[in-house]
Parts: sequence; C-alpha cells; structure tokens
Amino acid sequence: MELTPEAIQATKYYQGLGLTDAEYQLITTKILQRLPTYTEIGLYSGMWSEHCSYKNSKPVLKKFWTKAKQVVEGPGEGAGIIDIGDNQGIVFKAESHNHPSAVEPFQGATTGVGGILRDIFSMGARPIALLDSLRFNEPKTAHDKYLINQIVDGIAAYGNCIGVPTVGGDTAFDATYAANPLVNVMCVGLMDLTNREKGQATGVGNSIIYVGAKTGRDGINGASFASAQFDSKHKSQRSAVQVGDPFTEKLVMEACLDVIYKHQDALVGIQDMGAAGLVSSSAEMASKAGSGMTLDLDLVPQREANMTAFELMLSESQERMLLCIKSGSENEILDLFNDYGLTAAVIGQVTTGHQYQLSHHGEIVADVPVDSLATAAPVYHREKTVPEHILQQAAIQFSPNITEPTQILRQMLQQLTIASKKMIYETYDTQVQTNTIVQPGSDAAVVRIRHTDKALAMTTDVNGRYLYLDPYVGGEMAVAEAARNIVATGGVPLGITDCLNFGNPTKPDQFYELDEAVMGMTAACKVFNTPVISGNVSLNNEFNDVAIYPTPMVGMVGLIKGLNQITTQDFKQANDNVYVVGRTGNDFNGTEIQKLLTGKIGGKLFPFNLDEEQRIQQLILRANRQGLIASAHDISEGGLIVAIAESCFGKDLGVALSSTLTTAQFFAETQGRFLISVKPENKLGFEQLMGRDATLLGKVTNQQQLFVAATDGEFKLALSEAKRLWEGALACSLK
Amino acid sequence: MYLAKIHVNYKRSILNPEAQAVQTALLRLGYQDVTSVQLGKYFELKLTGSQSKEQAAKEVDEICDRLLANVNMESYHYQLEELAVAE
Amino acid sequence: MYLAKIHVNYKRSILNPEAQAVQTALLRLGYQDVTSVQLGKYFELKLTGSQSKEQAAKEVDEICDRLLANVNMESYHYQLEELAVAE
Amino acid sequence: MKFAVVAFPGSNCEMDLVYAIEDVVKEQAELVPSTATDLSDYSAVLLPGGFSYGDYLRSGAIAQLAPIMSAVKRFAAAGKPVLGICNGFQILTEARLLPGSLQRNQQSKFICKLADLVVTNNQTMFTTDYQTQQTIQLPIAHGDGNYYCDPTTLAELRKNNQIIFTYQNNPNGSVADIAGISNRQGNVLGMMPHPERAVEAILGSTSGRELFSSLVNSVRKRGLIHE
Ligand SMILES: Nc1ncnc2c1ncn2[C@@H]1O[C@H](COP(=O)(O)OP(=O)(O)O)[C@@H](O)[C@H]1O
Ligand SMILES: [Mg+2]
Repeated sequence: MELTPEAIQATKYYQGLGLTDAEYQLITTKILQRLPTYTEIGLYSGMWSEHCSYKNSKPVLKKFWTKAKQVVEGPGEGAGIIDIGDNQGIVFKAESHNHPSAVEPFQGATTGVGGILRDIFSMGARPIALLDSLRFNEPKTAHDKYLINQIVDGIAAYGNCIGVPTVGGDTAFDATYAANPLVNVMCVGLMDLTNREKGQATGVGNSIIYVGAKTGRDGINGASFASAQFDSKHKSQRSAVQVGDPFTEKLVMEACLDVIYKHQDALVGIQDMGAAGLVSSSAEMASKAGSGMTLDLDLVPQREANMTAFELMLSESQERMLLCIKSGSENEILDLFNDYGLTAAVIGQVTTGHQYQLSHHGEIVADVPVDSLATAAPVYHREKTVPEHILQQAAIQFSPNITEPTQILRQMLQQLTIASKKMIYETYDTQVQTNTIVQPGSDAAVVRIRHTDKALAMTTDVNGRYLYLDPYVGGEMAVAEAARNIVATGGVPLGITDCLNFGNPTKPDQFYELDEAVMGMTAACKVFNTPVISGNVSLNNEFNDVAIYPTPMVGMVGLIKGLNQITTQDFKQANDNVYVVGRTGNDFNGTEIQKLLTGKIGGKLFPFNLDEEQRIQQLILRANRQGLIASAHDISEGGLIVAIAESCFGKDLGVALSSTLTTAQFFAETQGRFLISVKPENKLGFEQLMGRDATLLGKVTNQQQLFVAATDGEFKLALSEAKRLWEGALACSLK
Repeated sequence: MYLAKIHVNYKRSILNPEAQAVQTALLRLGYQDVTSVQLGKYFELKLTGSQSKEQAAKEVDEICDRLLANVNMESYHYQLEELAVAE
Repeated sequence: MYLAKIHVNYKRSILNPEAQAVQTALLRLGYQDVTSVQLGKYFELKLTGSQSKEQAAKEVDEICDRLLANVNMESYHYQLEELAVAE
Repeated sequence: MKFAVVAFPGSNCEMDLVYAIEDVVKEQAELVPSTATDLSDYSAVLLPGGFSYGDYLRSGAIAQLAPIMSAVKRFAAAGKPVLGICNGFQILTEARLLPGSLQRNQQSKFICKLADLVVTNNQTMFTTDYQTQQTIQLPIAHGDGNYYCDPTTLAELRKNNQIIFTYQNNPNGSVADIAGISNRQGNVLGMMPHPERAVEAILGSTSGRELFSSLVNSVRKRGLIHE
C-alpha cells in the first residue's frame, strides 16, 4: 500500500527520497497548500534532485560565459548549438555516469553513452562522434582491473553497435578515483540549422507521444541516486541498475530524425527521457512552453505488471523519447514509429493553464503547478572556504634531481596516464561513418564534414591534480589544454562543453573547488573565445567522506577550414627541423615527475599566463595557415621529453636534439608550449614568423633512436624500446 | 571431483534486450503462440580441488559472485554432481 | 500450454572463445582446480498454441533449427513441461 | 550500374557503402530495406556492416530470417554478385550462403584497426584488379570476426580456391588466417574487413577501390548489368 499524505509527513518519508524538511515545508505550505500525495512527493524528489534542478550548482553555473557570436543555442536545451557556416550547426554536450559505473561498470558506461546520444539527436542533429573521458585508480586490485575493463567494454559495446565512431577522449589514473571512477561521455552532432528542435509542448490539445523502450522498474529515482554520495554502508542503493539496449536506441534515433527531417509539420517539440524519466521530460516540455499538461499513465507502455504511478514517473528505463505532436497528426507519427518496429503511444495532451495532472486507474494521482516541478526548486548559495591543504601549501616548486635521465624517461613512458591508450581505443569503432581523418592517438581527433572542405577537431581534457593544488588556475589550464590540442591539429576553437565532477557542495572547502574552478574556466573561455554551450554537473563524488580531486572535464570542438590544414603530432620525415615553441620554466608541482619521484603531489601549483598561452596558440595557427608546419604536438603531462617521444612513435622516426634546458626541465609541465617539426624548405619562413618564441632543438632522423642532449646530461634510448614500454604499460598493468 | 551446472539469469525487473529480440523475431516468423521468452547463461564447471560437497558449493558460490553472475542484475542457481575422479 | 527448457551448447569439437575467456579469468582469480568450463545458452519459451506434446516438440525443433541454434557449431536439447493453461 | 545496399534494422555501414560507390566509384547505389522482396533491378547486392538486430543471439542470426534474404538467395543462385562485409559476412554464413561461422574474437574484445591482408585469389568477380598474393591494407572493426569451419570444410575451401583474403597477422583467431571467403561458384563473397572504409587516401588507405572496380568490371564484362 502507498503511504498516505499524512503518513509521509509523520514518518518524514520524503527524507529518504532526498528532500529536506525545509523543502517539504515549501511544498506543503507555499506551493500546494496541502499535503502532497505519494506520487506527488516522488515527482518533487526527482525534479528537485541536484541532477535535474542544479539547486546547488546554479549560482556557480551562472558564472559561465555562454554568449558569443557563434552560439545559436546556449545551455538550457538538451544540448548547445554552434553555427559553423553554410547553414550548418554543430551540437555537443557531455554527460557523466560516474555513480552508475561504480556500481555496475559495464551497464553504467553503456547507459552513459545512450543518454548523451539522445541529448544530441533530440536537438535534430545526427550524432557524428563520441569521446570518452575516463578517470581510474592505478589498477592494483582485481576490482580496479574489473572496473576499467568493464567500463571500456561498455563504451565500446554501445557506440560500436549504434554506429557512431568513438574518436577520442582521455584517460588518467590516480588513487583519488579508486572508489569513484569518472565516466564522462561527450557526443558531437551535425545538423542543418533549419531542423533546429526545441523540447517544448505548446498548443492546447496537442498530443504527447511516448516512443521507445517500455517502462520498467529500472533505475527508479536514479536522479536522486546520482546526486547522493557513496559510502561503504549504503550497498542497498545498488538497485538502480539499468541495462542499455543500443539496438533499440538506433531505431529510436533513426525514427526521431525521420520525424524531425520529414514531418516538421506534425512536430511541435521533442525531448529525451533522461534523469527522472517521464516526469522530467514532460514537466520541462510543458514548463518551457508555459503550458499545462495531463498524462494518462495507463497509456504508458509498460514492461512490468502492476507498476505504480510513482514508479512509472520516476523510472529511468533507457531508450525512450517524448514528442509533442499536433492534434490530428498523431496517426502519421504512430505509423512511422510502427514501421521502425518501435512501441509508441499517445499518453497525454497539452492543456490550458499551468497544471500538471496525472491520472492512473481512473484517478487523479497528481495535480501540481508544472513550474513548481521544473523551475521552483530552491537554489542554495553554498559557503566556501579555502581548503586546509591549500592553506598549508609550500610556496616553492619541487626540484627534481635527475641523475639517470634515460632511466627516468623509461619509467615516465610507463606511467599509465602517459602510456599509450591504444588498448582502450582499439576496441572502439573509430571509423564508422567514414569521416574520421585523425583517429585516436594524436592530439585532437578530426572528423570531416562530408561534401565540404571543412572538418571538426575535438578533444577532452582536464588534469585533476592541477585543480587539487589550485582549482582556479587548474580550471584555466583545463580549457587551455583543450584549446592547445585543437590548435595543434589546425583547428580554431569554437566552444566547450563540460562535466563538473566535484565533491560535496555542502562542505565549504569542496564548494570552494567548484566555484573557483568555474571562475578559472570562465576566464580562460573568454580568452580563447570558447563559450560554454552545454554541460553536466556531477557532485558528491566522494567515498567515506573523502572527495575526488576536482575534475571539471572540458570537451572542446574546433573548426578546421580546409582539409589541407589538418596536422597530426607524428614527425613526418627525416631532416625536418624540430622546435619547441613557448618558454619552459621550472614548473614541477602537481606534475607526473613529482608524482613519480616522490609518490605524491604537493606545493603551490606553478604559475600560468593565459594571455601568453593565447598568443602562442595564435602564432601556431598562423604558421599552420601558411603551410609551414609538418607536425604539431601539444606539450602536456610528462613535459617536453614525453612529447618528443610520442611524436617519434607514429612513423618510427628518431631524433637528434640538443638544448639549453636541464634534464629536469625536460619534465616540466609549463603550459602554453608546442613541439613542432618543419620541413627544411620552410625553416626560414617558420623562424621569421615565430621569432624568439621558437627554439630549434635539432632534426628528425632515420635512426631508430631518441637522442636528446640537455645541459647536464642526455636522454638516449632505442626507439623500439621506448615504444615497447609506452605501448605495453597499460596492457601489462591490467593483466 | 564435482560437476557444477550453473544457470545465470537476469533478475525479473531487469530489461533483457536479447530475449526481447528473440521474441520479436519469433513473432515475425509466425510463432505467435510463443508468449514468453527467457534467456540466460548456462555454465558447466569441473572442480577437481574440492573434497566435499559443501566445499564445492562454497567455491561455486564464490565463483558466481565474483565472476559468472553480476549480482546487481543477475541471479544464479546451480546443482552439483559428484564425478568419478578418474575422469 | 507447454514450457520448453532449451539448452544450446557448442559442439564438443569446437573451441568456444567465451568459455575459454571465463576459464582464463578463473585461473587469474586463483581457481586452478577448475579444469573445464563449458558455456552455453539457456532458453525458456512458453508455447500456448500446441495441443499435444508431439506438436510442441515439433515446434521447438523448428524454432531451434531456424533461430536459436546454429547447427553448424551448436547442438541443442530440451525438455517440455505441460503447464496449467490458466497461467 | 546499380548496386543494392540492403539496410537491416541495426545496420550501420550502409551509408558508408553508398558514399563509397556514389562519390568515389561513381556508380549508382540504392538502399533497399530488409522487408523488400525483389532485387531484380540491381546488378550487385551488398550486405553492409553493423549490428543487425543488435547482433543479439548470434551475429546475423536474426537478420538471415528477414524477407529480403530469399531474394538475396535467388540473386546468388542466378550467379549474380553478392558481397557481405563484416556483419554482412556473418549474415551470409547464418543464411548458409557461405560455409562456416564467425565467432567471438579470440581475445574476446572488439578490434578496430588497419589490417594487412593478402589477396589469395584474384580470379573472382571481386578481385580481378588485385594481383594474386598482393598485400593490401583494409580496416577491420569487429567483435565476432573469428572465422571457424571444420577441417573438412577448410579442405574444401582450399581445394576450390574459396579463400580470397587472409590476414598477415591474424588479429582474431580465425582458422587459417581467413579474412574473406567465397562460395564455390565465386559469386558470393563474405569478408570481415571493410573495403568501403578504404577508398580515400585521406581516411588512411585506398586498397578497397580495386574491390569495387573489379566488381564493376566483372559485371560489365559478363553482361549482368541492369542500368
Ligand atoms: N578513453 C579514450 N578513448 C578514446 N581515445 C582516447 C582515450 N584516452 C586517450 N585517447 C586518445 O589517446 C591519445 C592521447 O591521449 P592523451 O594522453 O589524453 O593526450 P593529450 O595529453 O595530448 O590530451 C588521444 O588521441 C586521445 O584521443
Ligand atoms: Mg595532446
């Protein structure tokens, strides 16, 4: 039996659903002026969860810079849209599936991919690429390895099946993610701007159509689950597992795109059912349009018998969409879905007024103002204080003592964050749709836009260690690194999406990290002209009260205006000149070398100059446009020496270089630097353009050796050995 | 030596897309009278180490929990048969 | 109404890569005494149309041959149970 | 000439084939739904890659029951060319138009990479523009690409020159390094690698072009053409 309104109040049942006393008060006294029913309290718990309402993060998200000339649609709809000319737009967004993946790694990852795809095609765009940003523990235990293998398999299973290439991503390893791995997936779609869709339900009498998988009891109230923190005591939360069905999603995607492209006259609005399932999609569609809505839950396609209204509204069964269809056109759309072999049904209507009414078994089970669900959740302005570990930071930079440079290089190449991720991305179909020009393994991935001379560069980046030491500067660096990767391939950055993976916002020192990071990211976005067009917040990433490193994943897309401008990181041929562009400092706090040599990271993060980074990036783009660059690689984790090694591996070419840097400086992670190779005939032109920003290091060679002389020692390693260590490390650690 | 015959199935409330696909295919082939399709995995393991049936059961439980079944969404049951050691 | 309990297994002579993967994983987890792993599929179909057991058997054979098993490499066997029609 | 590209629910390489044929090979290609029953308008039939019916149960098992497959069988029986790529190959084996079957990759993971192949028979309708024993590079992208047949069948395949492509470094455990086989008559070819992904230099390889040009030339030469 369902609890009565009185019993809900007396037992404070709402607390178990994630609502506070004050929130319950607000509903009873201000909004409804009566006690909510069991179904109604469920609706509020889903809609007022962090996942749907952003109640803790809204004030922070407002700080993002979202308006720029190229933005057609900013945050708010399923995903943002950027104009790339020729009446085409690109749509992209990222989504986190951290908690589901910690519980059920394979299905957690698959449903993450499924969810982000729906966000993209519901905008009227065809998904053309996926990227995955993963954070794991250094695999030690069988469970660590199981998590990694299953999460990667899950991403592969869904993306490969549905036929969207997974073209890039990033993977880093740190003990901070041991109990709380991060699984962030980004999708990029391409659309004609004329097909732009909105998730709105307007027009009294128009019909609400449900299409896709039938509703089951899976993931009931997953939105509040995703917003709750983990600890070793709450194993019972583990009921919220959903199974991904990429085959059904493929049919849903093709059918919905068919409706959007060919049945515009019938279609009023379309939205995916994501977090908080049916209630969130329907209430948002009505609220955005200023309409009311009634739904008859008996008409909802159901997989299981005897489901309650609460369960039907809050189920997070996957592969479902909601459409608003003009009255009179219902059969046209139902027939279309039927032809695709999909279940679809009219389940409700747009009404006058602003009430949201649900009936079930002939009774009204909920009758609430629709805006109270969608927009009236309280907003919390959280307190922030500087974390203790930042107050305690030593001001000086760590100074690595490198006695055996070659040996340290060997070890560095095997650090999992640096080692090749081939064994991950080789399990992804990177080529389906036959547009992938630069596959994983270089800096940004490049996907061409068929039948044009344009291409898109895309990447995901963030280094949580930097943010842990300084969330503001680390946030700037995350955006800068993404831009650097785009620029290295020849792209002009267009915009970003993000996944804000943070700890508990009610703890002032953890809220500090979120707030500072967003301000840092915003500062950088303005400098690189990359507005935030979409994103996702994942809070409470903590286990037994310890939060992960603040990890705001940045997903960036850039435009390459001519296919001949596409550049990769691989050295192209012997005798090309090798340069480092940008100044190298003694920047070691938070770096891989600090971690390798001391087993931890610490101290004040090294300084960063955004304008300097932007200036260098502009120079690289200019050199690229003038055709002066043979290869370009951004310098990031592991520093210059790692970038050099990586550029050698692609075409098995060696280098003979010498420099005025110390061996230690070869591991510095100073931002704003590129490793560039230039053909002999372009040497002069390149040097003239770069002036003092480029330092000649030497030449690419045919010898299978990596030889680099520094002031206090040299790196000398057979290429085959270097490559074996770098390519083998990850597989070896997962054995 | 014991032979463990293990069935692993999805829990009732969990979607089984594969079983659903099979049922749809049967419908299309004209088998309208097949009203329900369940689909699970079946394992046979030979255990040579266990001395007693209890010990074998303990090992099988452990193997199922750790590897063969995903207890978040699957349930399992098994039978144990004693085999002549010579095999 | 009949319930068909169907096992589909790889033929003996054929290497089953998935069973092998399970065995390797068991080894890695330390279960050295598991000397053999077989892995197959298990179906339960409810048939509402068949009037007799023979008729049901004929239908199940047909379904297995056409869809559930690839007789190139798999074999199947099944049991039929009569169910109360009310179900 | 006009190619039929059969799209099953869950296929995902059908448009790649259409683009390869129209943009690069410069011939006509039409999508044909799996519910269609007639292929008489076409000179060649292509079964594309992807995950027909999610590859649930077994790859290709449900697709082989689709209405279009009777038409494919008639088309093949008439000696006209049928090419199954990746999932298409799996469907052809499930439909018994080709012997053997495709199992899970040996290492049980999906693999996507450029593979070195050897053209072992250049006498088929699909391979005349290659040299025999020529090494070519085609992308592979599959989870169930591990070709299996019993020893008797393998001996038959060898005797009749039905092994058309082999891997230079076996990526998935296939018997005899098999990457592609034909039927006895040589007009039905199944292959795991994706020639349609290898027709433009900018995508990494052009080794797939000869397969399409061989097919076009053979069809023209044999007068199998339907314009
Ligand atoms: N999880 C992943 N999925 C797909 N590609 C990945 C993944 N992790 C890393 N890669 C690819 O490996 C290459 C190197 O990644 P990374 O070391 O993060 O590069 P960078 O430091 O330049 O950002 C990139 O091409 C990236 O796309
Ligand atoms: Mg990079």
